[in-house]
Amino acid sequence: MLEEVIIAGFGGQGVMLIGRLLAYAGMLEGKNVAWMPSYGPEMRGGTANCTVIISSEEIASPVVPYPKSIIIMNKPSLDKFEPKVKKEGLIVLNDSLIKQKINRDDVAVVRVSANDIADQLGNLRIANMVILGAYVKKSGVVRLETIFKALEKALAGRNQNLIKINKEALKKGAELVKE
Amino acid sequence: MLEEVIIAGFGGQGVMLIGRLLAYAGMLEGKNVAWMPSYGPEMRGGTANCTVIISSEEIASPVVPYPKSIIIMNKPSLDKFEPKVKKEGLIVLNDSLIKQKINRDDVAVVRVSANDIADQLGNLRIANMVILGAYVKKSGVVRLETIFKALEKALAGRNQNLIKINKEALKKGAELVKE
Amino acid sequence: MGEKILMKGNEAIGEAAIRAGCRYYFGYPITPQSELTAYMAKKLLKMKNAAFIQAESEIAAINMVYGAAATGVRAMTSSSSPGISLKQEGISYIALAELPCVVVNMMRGGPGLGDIQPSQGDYFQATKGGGHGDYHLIVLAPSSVQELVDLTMDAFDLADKYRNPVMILGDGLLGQMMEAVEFKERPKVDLPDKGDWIITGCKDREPRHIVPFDLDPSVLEKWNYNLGEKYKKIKEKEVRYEAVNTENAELIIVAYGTVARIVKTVISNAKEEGINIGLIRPITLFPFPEKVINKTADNVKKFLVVEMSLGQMVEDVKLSVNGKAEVNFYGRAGGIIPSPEEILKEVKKCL
Amino acid sequence: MGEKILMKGNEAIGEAAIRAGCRYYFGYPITPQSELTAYMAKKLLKMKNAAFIQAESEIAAINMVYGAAATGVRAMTSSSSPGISLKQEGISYIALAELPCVVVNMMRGGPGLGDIQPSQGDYFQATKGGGHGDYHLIVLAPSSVQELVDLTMDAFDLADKYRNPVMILGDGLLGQMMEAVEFKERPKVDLPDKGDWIITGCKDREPRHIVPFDLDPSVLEKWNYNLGEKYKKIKEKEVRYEAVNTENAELIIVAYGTVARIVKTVISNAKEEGINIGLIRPITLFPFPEKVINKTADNVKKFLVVEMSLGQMVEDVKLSVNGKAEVNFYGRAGGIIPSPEEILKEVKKCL
Amino acid sequence: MKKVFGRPVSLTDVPFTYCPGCHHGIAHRLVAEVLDEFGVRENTIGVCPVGCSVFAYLFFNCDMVCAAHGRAPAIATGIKRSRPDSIVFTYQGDGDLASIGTAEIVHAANRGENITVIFINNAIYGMTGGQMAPTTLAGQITQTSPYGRDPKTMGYPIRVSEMLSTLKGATYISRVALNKPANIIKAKKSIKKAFQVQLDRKGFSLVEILSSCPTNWGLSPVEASKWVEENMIPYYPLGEFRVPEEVA
Amino acid sequence: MKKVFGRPVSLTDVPFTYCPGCHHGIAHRLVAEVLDEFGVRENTIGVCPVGCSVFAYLFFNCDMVCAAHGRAPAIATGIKRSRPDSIVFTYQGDGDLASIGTAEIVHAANRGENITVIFINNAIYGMTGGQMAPTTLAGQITQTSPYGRDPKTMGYPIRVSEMLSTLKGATYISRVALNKPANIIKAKKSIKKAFQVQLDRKGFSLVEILSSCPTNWGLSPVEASKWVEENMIPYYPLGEFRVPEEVA
Amino acid sequence: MAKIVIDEERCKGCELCLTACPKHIITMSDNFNKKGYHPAKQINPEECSGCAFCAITCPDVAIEVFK
Amino acid sequence: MAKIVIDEERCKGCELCLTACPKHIITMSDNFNKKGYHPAKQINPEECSGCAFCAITCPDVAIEVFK
Ligand SMILES: Cc1ncc(C[n+]2csc(CCOP(=O)(O)OP(=O)(O)O)c2C)c(N)n1
Ligand SMILES: Cc1ncc(C[n+]2csc(CCOP(=O)(O)OP(=O)(O)O)c2C)c(N)n1
Ligand code: SF4
Ligand code: SF4
Ligand code: SF4
Ligand code: SF4
Ligand code: SF4
Ligand code: SF4
Ligand SMILES: [Mg+2]
Ligand SMILES: [Mg+2]
Repeated sequence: MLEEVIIAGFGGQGVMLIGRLLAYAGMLEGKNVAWMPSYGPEMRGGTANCTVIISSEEIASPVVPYPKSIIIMNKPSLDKFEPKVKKEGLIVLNDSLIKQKINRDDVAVVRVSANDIADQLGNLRIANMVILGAYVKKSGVVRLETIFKALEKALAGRNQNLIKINKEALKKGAELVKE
Repeated sequence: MLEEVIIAGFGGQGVMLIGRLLAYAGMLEGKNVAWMPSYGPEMRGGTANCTVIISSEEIASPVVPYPKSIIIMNKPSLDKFEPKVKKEGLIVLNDSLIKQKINRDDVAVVRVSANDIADQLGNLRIANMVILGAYVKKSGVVRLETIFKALEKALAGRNQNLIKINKEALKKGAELVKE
Repeated sequence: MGEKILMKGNEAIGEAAIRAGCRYYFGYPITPQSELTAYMAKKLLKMKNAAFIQAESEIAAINMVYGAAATGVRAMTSSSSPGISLKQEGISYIALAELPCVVVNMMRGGPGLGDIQPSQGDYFQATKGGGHGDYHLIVLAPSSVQELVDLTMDAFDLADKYRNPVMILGDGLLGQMMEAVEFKERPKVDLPDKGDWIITGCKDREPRHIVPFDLDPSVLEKWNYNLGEKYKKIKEKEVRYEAVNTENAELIIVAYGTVARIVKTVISNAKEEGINIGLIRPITLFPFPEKVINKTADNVKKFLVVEMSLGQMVEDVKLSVNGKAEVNFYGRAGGIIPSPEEILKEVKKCL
Repeated sequence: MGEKILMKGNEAIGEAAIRAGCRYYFGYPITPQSELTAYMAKKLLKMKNAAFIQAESEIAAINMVYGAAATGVRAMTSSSSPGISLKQEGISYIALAELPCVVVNMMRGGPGLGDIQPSQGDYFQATKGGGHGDYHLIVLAPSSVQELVDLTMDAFDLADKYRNPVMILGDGLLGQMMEAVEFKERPKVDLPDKGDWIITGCKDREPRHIVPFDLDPSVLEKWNYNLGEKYKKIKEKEVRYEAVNTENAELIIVAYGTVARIVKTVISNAKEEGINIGLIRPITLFPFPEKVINKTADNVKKFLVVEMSLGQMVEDVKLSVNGKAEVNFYGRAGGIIPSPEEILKEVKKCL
Repeated sequence: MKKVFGRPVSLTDVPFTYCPGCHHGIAHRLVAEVLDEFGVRENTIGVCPVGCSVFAYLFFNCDMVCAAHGRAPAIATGIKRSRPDSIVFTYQGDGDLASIGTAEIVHAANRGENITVIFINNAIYGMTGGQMAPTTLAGQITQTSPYGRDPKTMGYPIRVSEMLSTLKGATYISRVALNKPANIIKAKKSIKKAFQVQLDRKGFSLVEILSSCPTNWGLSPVEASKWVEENMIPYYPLGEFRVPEEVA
Repeated sequence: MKKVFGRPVSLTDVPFTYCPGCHHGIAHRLVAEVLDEFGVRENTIGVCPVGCSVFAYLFFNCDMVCAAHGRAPAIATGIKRSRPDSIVFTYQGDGDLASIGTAEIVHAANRGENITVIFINNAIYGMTGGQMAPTTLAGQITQTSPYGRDPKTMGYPIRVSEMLSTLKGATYISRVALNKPANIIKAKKSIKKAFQVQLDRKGFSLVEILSSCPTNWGLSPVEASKWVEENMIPYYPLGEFRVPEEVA
Repeated sequence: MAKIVIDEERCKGCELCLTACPKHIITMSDNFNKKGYHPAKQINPEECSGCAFCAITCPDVAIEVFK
Repeated sequence: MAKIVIDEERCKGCELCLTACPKHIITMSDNFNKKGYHPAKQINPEECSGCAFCAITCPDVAIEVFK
């Protein structure tokens, strides 16, 4: 198996973190993984994105011009990456901030009101977890439980409450995706 | 014609200057010339030397491991360069400071009491001119008058007396050499 | 050990260095390697008999390495392209002083301030000697985070073995990306004892000097010849490369580091189109895997060198091939990473 | 003009630069080129619209050159090996900024502090790019004081013509020796007007920027490709070399600078012994006289490269010959000048 | 009604790329206003550093050159010596000026180069993501002082203005802050004096500007301005350290 | 009779390569005497600069490393950090320390590196044949100030001790001279204090030594010593600029 | 009589003008601008003295003042 | 009673000891040493106080003092 996903959004939306969690989970499930950020001062205020590759084979090129999936947290990122998704690919997007229609009819689309749900859960900063939950469920690339494990590792030593609410958000996101 | 001469002595003895005068004179007589100093901190207190090449042809290598002539102002320099003079070459040395015998019998030797003569002329610092005069006369590589011209150029703007006494020394040196 | 950890390349270098016994790090921040500096700060500032200094400049940093290495400890500095240029004088000193140390260059787009994207524009500088005089670094070119780890550890051993500075030549992509890495138990290596040359105070022995000059050129020449002998030995013993699918290939791509990874994708894409190509990936850039390339050129008549530069390693490939086969070049510059698609197109042009 | 003057090489460079219109010199003392710095002090400090600064370091000096060149004046710096290493970052900036200037390197024995005797150990640094990124200097290699004069003047023209830094690559011997030189009347050369890029204050026009970076790698790549195009043009148009006795030679020596002079003695000594050898002397090291060497290799099957290094230019000769002939090497290192005798011995070994 | 405050002509229209609340923007505007007021924009050449203000060339509406990290004073020297009638200024951060560029600033000041230096002291390396600067306060946490700057091993924060004031060639040296309107008004006056010194050909002038970096300090812009007041100003006293008689 | 003055053990037997009358030799001896008196020769690592004293490794009877020009403080830092119990000193000229090595000395001082710096201010570049140093006096003629140092374009001579004394990390800073016995005795005391500071792990110490260069000043050794008295000391006041309480 | 004009698209919502205004008549808008910031806005404009403290404090030169 | 010993071969004839001696009992020899310098020599040794001013001034550590 080979999954190549790009995760993109504004600077503070936590796209790097969910990319890392995803990669980490892939690793925990015994896959080869690579996580590759965009970097540089453009991050400042602008948009940020990262690429995650999960594969049962050795990962050759870590640069993914045409991803299979994209997880999109804001509008400029959608404009940038929508045309690049491979045929039969997947777009998971943050419905709370992106109102526009998807022009592609050759891809699956999942719209998640991530901000709104996060808000309901009491913490706007976990919108990223909501959308990750949805993506994980839809793509099936790793199990949600493995993401939990990854989360526990990543937040080890932090407030237990924080871990709890993050898991909550992941679950909520996953639940939104119809089987 | 091709003359390759190394001029060597203590730091303050003016060997660089007479080398330059010689080269300059060669140039005035329409020859190709090169002047090449030893350089570096070894000059300090130690010995200094320069190589002068005067040639009717283009000068190829400016490095002269085996000179045709040497002009020697002190003992360490003699030790260093005596063995290197070419067969049938010329050694002009400062008899005032070097008492030792020359071991070579395949070269011409001119001994000049340069310091003593300079002292007589009233200026120890012109010992170098005395020995240059002797060398020029003996080797015939340039004319003494051309050295005078070179001297005038080199000391242009300086005290006329200085030029005069230098010329005096050159002449004295030349006179010592038997025809 | 044995456990897999997900790590950024830059941090993996740091961890590998520490596990290799490096306790002395001197650096100056620059993108895209700053995480390495930060990692060393985080770790070394908590350790005993260790030092982390953010130096006032890259020049100070390399000279601090010089000082520390002279006392026999494992010392390291890192930077990216412009900062590495500033270290050239210091590197040249260290090379003549024959001090073991590790210098990391996570290359970015140049020349000048350039940009901060991955590049391979410093190949010449690393392999031919960006500083003055006749000297060489041992240059290692990792192409994955795991290899960053392994080669960093090797780097310290090689440095000690040959008393020579070793450069890890990576790029922004390798530094920034995360992959799973394992810090393997390493077999003990026999390394020469440093006791007979390090500077520790002259108790119970004659004073020692580390003096990278001698105004007598005949002495300096002898030192140079000794260096030359050392490089010859390194060339004989330390060449490393990876060969992929080189048998019966119609064309061999030569590429290192990040580009070599991409070429692996190209090889499988090509295979799907029925094109059989291979890869020789130099892992040591100095010593360069000259012999294997030369030998391969007996059978394969076409080479394509791909670099993230306007063409630098291609010269070493040509020198290795020595006219026996056609050597083509494809390069992207200024921080652009070539895509598998464009490389395949280039391959087809050559065939 | 027309008159012959006896001058030290270092001073001759200074005088030539001033006659070429250079009024801005920034340098830092180092043996064996300090006479050049002193000469510029003596002359420029007495001139109007001129500046001499003994900079606080070689780094400051090259950056002062950067600033001055940006305003359109002819500017120069000079140093010797270790000091040139320190200038590498600045040179890389100037190369991308495409500012014309002249950098003199009177090479000495390396690596490290080395010694102060003549050497050619910085060939790689000069020609392959000691700094980071893909760039090239135009590198001129004089072999007499007269040529120091002529090439220094040419250097400023070439710099302006291509908006590229030009390096005069001499050595301690050329700098220290005196020969008779003539400052010839030079034909006027047509040089591009600088009016459209220099930084002078934006009166009556839009502001201009000299900015050797662009964080967008696609822009930076374009700049790199433009540089590449420029270098191609330079390679086509500006190659210079001297060929001596290359017809019917049994062997061709390739040598530059000081060594080439010595080789001329070797040629005549060899002739006396009935050995017929020739010399190709690259005058431009970048662009390298690749074609003539390649063509010569059709007829002559033996080459001997002689350098005052452990072997650097020999790589360019091999690349030029491309396997068509045997390329041998003889080098002395650390500041030792090879004698005609030993070179002839080497020639005989090859035959 | 007429406009009593607007965008100076010496700024381009390009929006700043600085983070929200970053004082770099205020400093830019003050310099631009001074150029406007002296009417010298068209005769000015600025040198930007490597640091967050590497993009200053996009914002200043005059000829600009980008320097290598730390070398702006040397480049400005080259420019000024070849164009003594141009107004030349550098704009440098504390990493640029007080760390890698120490030699260049000390010697430009000492030579009395007739240039003006705008020195942004924000106690951090902004551009590269928050490493320790020579001016980082004792105890301050940064990427490279993760347990707080320990003066014992990392040194005390350098007071650059005081250090440079020991040099005879430095004609005008002052330290100002931008954390509140009163200080901003004083800062402007000081910058104006600095350029006046240059216009009068009196030598080297430098204004050290205490400045915020909300992003890398991990504070909101308002908190960051407060941090300048409460932590920086006590350690870095404001005022003029060297003044030529006629300007004083 | 017993020997009351002789060659210190911390000097080798090798005759100095310095010119006749050059004060470098006196400075060497004083440092060696101090090492003897503290009994630390066998635990000392010296760093020599590039300059006339590049040969110091031949003369000091202890482990020595030769630095790149100006970088001795950085090298000493690398040594001291990896061997905090060793005594580490640098020996540097004014070109080395105050020109190309400005950044390194400022930051070593500021970090409070626990090393001792012996700084030979002879107002000239000795090794390279007499070019202007940052400390060359106004009006002084050198190879690169052939018409005399003009402070307007070349700057005033830098008072390094005063400049470094503005740095909190600098624990002990003094200026001494070697032109007459009384001053030599004081110089020795000062050098001893400097090493004492290091032995006590109190931080950075530096002794600036006004020193002669008869060769490049074009004076006899006796005249040169007089020149130090008449020209250098008036501009470079002797004394202690920073003293830790306990050593004062 | 005085007036300020805030360029909403230049504003980065840093709130420095808000703390600078002696009359406390600047607040943050609930809307986002194109860059995703909540821009500043003036309330009770009639109280504005035209002192320009807001404008001189704005790092993004987003405020003009008229009098 | 005091005594000094001058190592003639180390001496470079700089004359600094001569000016340093409060008793004016050092002068320069007419002989050359091997390096070509006129070395210093003591006259009237009985006047020597052993103050060692000569020795501490000697840049070449050529003087030993006994007391
Ligand atoms: C030679 C070199 N070293 C390091 C860097 C990386 N670098 C870029 S900006 C910077 C420091 C920025 O800090 P500062 O000067 O304080 O400016 P700020 O961003 O805080 O305004 C560094 C280290 C570089 N570009 N070049
Ligand atoms: C990078 C570099 N630049 C320049 C030099 C040449 N150089 C050698 S010593 C020296 C200056 C010596 O002067 P100083 O430091 O005052 O020592 P002194 O000889 O006066 O004791 C210089 C410029 C060098 N060796 N390396
Ligand atoms: S990183 Fe700091 S200094 Fe840089 S723009 Fe942002 S707030 Fe300003
Ligand atoms: S040149 Fe000057 S500093 Fe150097 S040894 Fe001679 S007198 Fe001393
Ligand atoms: S001009 Fe003054 S009163 Fe009016 S909004 Fe701005 S700060 Fe407030
Ligand atoms: S100060 Fe400027 S940028 Fe900040 S909130 Fe006010 S108007 Fe917006
Ligand atoms: S010890 Fe004193 S009195 Fe005796 S010779 Fe020396 S200086 Fe003169
Ligand atoms: S001071 Fe020393 S070197 Fe100088 S003359 Fe006296 S004994 Fe000789
Ligand atoms: Mg900063
Ligand atoms: Mg000096």
